[in-house]
Amino acid sequence: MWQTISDSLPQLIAAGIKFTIPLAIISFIFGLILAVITALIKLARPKGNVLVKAIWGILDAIAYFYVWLFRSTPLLVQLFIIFFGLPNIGIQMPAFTAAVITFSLNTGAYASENIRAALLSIPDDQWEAAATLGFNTRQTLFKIIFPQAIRIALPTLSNEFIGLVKDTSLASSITILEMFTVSQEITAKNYQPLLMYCLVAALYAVVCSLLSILQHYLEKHANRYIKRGES
Amino acid sequence: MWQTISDSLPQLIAAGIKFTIPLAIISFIFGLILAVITALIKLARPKGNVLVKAIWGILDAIAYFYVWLFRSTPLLVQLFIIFFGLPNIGIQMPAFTAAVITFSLNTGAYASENIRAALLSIPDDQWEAAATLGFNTRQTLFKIIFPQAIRIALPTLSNEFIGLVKDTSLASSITILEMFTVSQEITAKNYQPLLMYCLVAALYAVVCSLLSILQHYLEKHANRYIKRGES
Amino acid sequence: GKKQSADSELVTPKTLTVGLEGTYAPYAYRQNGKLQGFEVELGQQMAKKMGLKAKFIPTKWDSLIAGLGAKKFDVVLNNITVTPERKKQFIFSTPYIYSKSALILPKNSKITSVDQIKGKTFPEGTGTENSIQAKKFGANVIPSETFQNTVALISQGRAQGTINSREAFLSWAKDNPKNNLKTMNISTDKIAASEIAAMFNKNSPKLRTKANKALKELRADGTLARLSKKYFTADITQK
Amino acid sequence: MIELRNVVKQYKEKLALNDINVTFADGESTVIVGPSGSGKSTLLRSIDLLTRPDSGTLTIDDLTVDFSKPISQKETFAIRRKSGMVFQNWNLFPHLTVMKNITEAPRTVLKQSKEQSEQRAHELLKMVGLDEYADQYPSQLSGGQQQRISICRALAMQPEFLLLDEPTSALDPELEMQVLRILENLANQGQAMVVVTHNMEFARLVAKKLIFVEDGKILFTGPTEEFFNSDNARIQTFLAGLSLAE
Amino acid sequence: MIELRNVVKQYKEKLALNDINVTFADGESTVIVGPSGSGKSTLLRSIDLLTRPDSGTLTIDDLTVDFSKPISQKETFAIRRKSGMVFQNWNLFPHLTVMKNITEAPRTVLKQSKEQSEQRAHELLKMVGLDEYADQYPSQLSGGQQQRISICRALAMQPEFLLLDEPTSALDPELEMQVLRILENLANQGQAMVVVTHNMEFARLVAKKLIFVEDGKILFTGPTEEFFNSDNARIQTFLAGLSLAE
Ligand SMILES: Nc1ncnc2c1ncn2[C@@H]1O[C@H](COP(=O)(O)OP(=O)(O)OP(=O)(O)O)[C@@H](O)[C@H]1O
Ligand SMILES: Nc1ncnc2c1ncn2[C@@H]1O[C@H](COP(=O)(O)OP(=O)(O)OP(=O)(O)O)[C@@H](O)[C@H]1O
Ligand SMILES: [Mg+2]
Ligand SMILES: [Mg+2]
Repeated sequence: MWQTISDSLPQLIAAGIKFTIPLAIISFIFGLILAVITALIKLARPKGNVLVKAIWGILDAIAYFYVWLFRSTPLLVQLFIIFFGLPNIGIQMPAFTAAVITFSLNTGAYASENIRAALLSIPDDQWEAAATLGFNTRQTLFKIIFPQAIRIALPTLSNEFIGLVKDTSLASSITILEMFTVSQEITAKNYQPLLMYCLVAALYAVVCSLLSILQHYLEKHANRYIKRGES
Repeated sequence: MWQTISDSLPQLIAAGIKFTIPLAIISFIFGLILAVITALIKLARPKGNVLVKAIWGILDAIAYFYVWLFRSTPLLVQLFIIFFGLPNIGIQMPAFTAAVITFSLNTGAYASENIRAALLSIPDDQWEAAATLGFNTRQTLFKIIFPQAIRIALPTLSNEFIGLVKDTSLASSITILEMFTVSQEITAKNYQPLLMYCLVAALYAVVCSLLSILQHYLEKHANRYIKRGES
Repeated sequence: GKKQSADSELVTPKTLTVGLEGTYAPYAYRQNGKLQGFEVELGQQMAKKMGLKAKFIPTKWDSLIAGLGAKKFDVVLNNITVTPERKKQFIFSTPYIYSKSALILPKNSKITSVDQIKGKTFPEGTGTENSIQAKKFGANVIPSETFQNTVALISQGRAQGTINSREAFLSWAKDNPKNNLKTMNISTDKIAASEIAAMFNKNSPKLRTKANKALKELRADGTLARLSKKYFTADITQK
Repeated sequence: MIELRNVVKQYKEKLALNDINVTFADGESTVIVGPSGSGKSTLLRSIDLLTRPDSGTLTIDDLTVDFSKPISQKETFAIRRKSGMVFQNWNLFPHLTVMKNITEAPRTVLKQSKEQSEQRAHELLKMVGLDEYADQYPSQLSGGQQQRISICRALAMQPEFLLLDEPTSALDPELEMQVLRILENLANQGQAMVVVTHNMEFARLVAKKLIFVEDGKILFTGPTEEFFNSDNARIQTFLAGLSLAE
Repeated sequence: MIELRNVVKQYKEKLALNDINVTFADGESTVIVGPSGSGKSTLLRSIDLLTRPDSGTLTIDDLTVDFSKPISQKETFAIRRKSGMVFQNWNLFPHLTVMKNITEAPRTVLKQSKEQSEQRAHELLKMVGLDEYADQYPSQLSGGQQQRISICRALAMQPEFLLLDEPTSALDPELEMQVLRILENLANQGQAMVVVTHNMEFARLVAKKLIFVEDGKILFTGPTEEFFNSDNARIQTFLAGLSLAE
């Protein structure tokens, strides 16, 4: 058993470093950007003439459809359609690109709801206080609202990220040699699937636990201005 | 194309009704019960002598380990270990049972965090108000705290449930003929993977959307005692 | 005496529980709501000869291996090639297919021999014999879960070919006449014909013996050849 | 009669109650005043065992508990039966209607029948002028109305002592007056009350007895009149701090 | 000078401002009083464009906006430069230190240098007696301290008019007094203020001018003295409602 573990561990870790981790990180960054844009589209109610309102209405509908679509279908199916399906209509891309796009879109859809909730949880008072001091919308968002919303969204976003790390195992279905696929390849030779699964589970657990610890420190930092409850 | 759809739709729906839906519902109910117990263990700080505290400390450690374990490993791996791994130590069960157990444990771990957060969000004031009126802990929990916590937890629990419905697609790996597997079997002969995947995606989207609508009404009911924001 | 002890090795009494993927035509697939294919019918006939009823459990490749180890199935019929490595873990029946590997390539491919696949992207099922061979000849192997994914990748020009079973390709080509792929035999001195056999748990030797007897009868009475012609249009059950 | 003897409560860094000795007579209303953080809430909450002091004893009628020893569940419930607490932020149960807020405890704890508890609730609601709101949820009422409901909720348990911790400090002056008038009526009807308040007018007009707390110690206890006419320097500074006039 | 002419604000079911006409003079402090829900906040917030009335005009010095027409961003910012708002719950920015709370707007909006804005902030903090708290976060301070910081924050923008909406009603009487004393000083130094308050003592002692609002209408506007001595029946009822004595 130790032989098997010491033989396969380096390969698994290599796959993790080469695919699983970069896939998760890149997708998360794009997903976050997408999520913030989507959340803002959903929340903003711009004043203006009919045309502005019509354009906004369309953007709004797109945002709702996008979030609905990606939240109500399995990720596996999304991966498959984007990688194997889109070429049928002439859009073809390498597996890694397809994976990044799918995971980004999926994360973006989920995270946009978290970010929306976080933005909504900042009381209107803060907007009013900024307005009376003369801040414009952009200044208010970047100086007052986002810094507070990050604190609120941090726990759920961290969970999204940890979930994303685990979900990368699905990329195996679109020809990506991530950790999980590698373990299957090894299994095909040594016929010890259970041991390999446990090994993979342990690796994921290590990564996820490290991320949880990181999350803990980030939250501690984000909460620095909140008064601790008296013991 | 319509031929393919009308041929395969009944089979897919049958698989959904026979496996996907019951698996999701049963697992969710058990998961919820588990989640409430886990959340209470994590939250309660019983007063008493050293023995009571020691026992509670152990329960507490188990609860933390359980939640950590099931949140930091991929669901696929959990399914596999419970179905194929446990027989190695003499615990054998049918695939459906194994699926229910895995999904319940997984849901329980995630939902316990939601329920814990919901319970924590009920202000201590409510506990104090109940205490001064002479309620004991059990009465306070059931008459005062749970009814309010449900309202808070409802959105996240609904999302857990919708997620669970989609995750049942993973049960294919432990020999359960759920919707997704059936679609793959059909694809093996009709060679129209994209169409089949879209069909499955559409079915999931329908189920998830129906659940979202249900969620909307439940939330409306749960919020009946909250004042609407003035327009 | 002997009959009873073979039955005692069964997962479910009076039933031959067969594990397979069910996603590989013409070996096993679903059509008109029913599981069909060469290996499905073979399983039924084998069970009949053994005085049992066949029950099929479709699952993923990984799970087939784990499931046989964990006694979830009696036998796996999944186009499995007998290899020395597998023999260390499992026991096999006498072969029921002698499969010659073929190259499946785009029609305009310039590859003419398996020696030229070095550095080319080849999708292959994870852990399959095909995958091992492709690697041996220096192809850049990427994992592909099903035959239809493999074909899609080559058709879309994202892979340059695959080593696979000629029969599977012909079956696919029959259903997809407007394809842009071709097949090319690989001579057996490059890749020996693989022996496809039923795979059993090491603790089921009596069951294996009984299955061998059933296979022998099916071969003798012409059933094997008939099934092969039905599904593969040729008899590939002979050496 | 409530009696606290040698009560001490130490928070991590703060001695909140420093050897408190005090008696509250039956049927009498007492007001507790003092600067912010002086220990008023801690004192009041100790009577209902919401805060657990470190040592000293609490006697209500024939019941005595020693804070330095474990207190059983039974004792806790017996003590709490004697008093009812009204909180600064009223703490109504948001998920229950006004009626249910009032009847839930009598039914659950005292095992009263639905009819009996609702009849009593209607009487109480009439007394505070809110009978028509019985089927509303708390969130549909103003702060002053909610505080009046919370007084009904406490009274429905027929406590000997009503304990109120700054019952009007979250209210507008107008709403404050509505609540204070109800408390004035209750006091006149002989309901024993202990009220922590910052409203000196209320203290002067309603309470027979006044307790002045500072830094966890009782600096004055006696008739209200005496307090306002005291020539104690500390008391005079305290009263001056509540007025803008120099 | 601020001038509101024929200002009307209709909420769905409530006419919050019903043809308001009023002028606030430079350097003078005015107090707005009235029952709950009478429209005091709506009136005050209209001056800062936090609430947008349906019609009427607002003139501050040489700037005039007509509420029935679209108001450009530029106009909005120009109007807001003239006044600064202090809220009932102070609304400090919780994620910024006291110093940053005060300097953020001067630096972002007025493009002041770090040194310049911090120097001014220290002056203001000294004025309210909180200079030593510059590096703390708001949550580490008491309500009264936070409200004093929020006054500094508004003053750092050097507004002609300081608008305050019940600045002390979320505070204990002692803390209330600390804040009111600072406002009294500011008034004496000639800072123009418009204060919505329920504290009649403050109104009486500090404000030159008093406005009494009821049901969205101005029922009284004039010297503060005159209001307290008025024999108008409605005003007398209002004053009586704020006192427990019958
Ligand atoms: N749970 C607690 N943990 C630590 N210290 C506490 C706790 N509760 C109260 N204190 C401290 O004990 C002292 C007395 O608090 P208490 O609430 O009794 O004062 P108070 O007189 O009611 O003040 P206020 O007028 O502000 O309500 C204060 O210094 C307070 O900070
Ligand atoms: N956003 C809103 N939507 C609907 N109605 C509102 C809104 N804001 C205020 N109102 C209504 O307008 C009226 C005036 O409100 P306003 O807040 O100006 O009163 P106020 O005099 O400040 O009262 P208070 O003393 O309680 O602060 C009230 O009846 C109130 O219910
Ligand atoms: Mg207190
Ligand atoms: Mg107001």
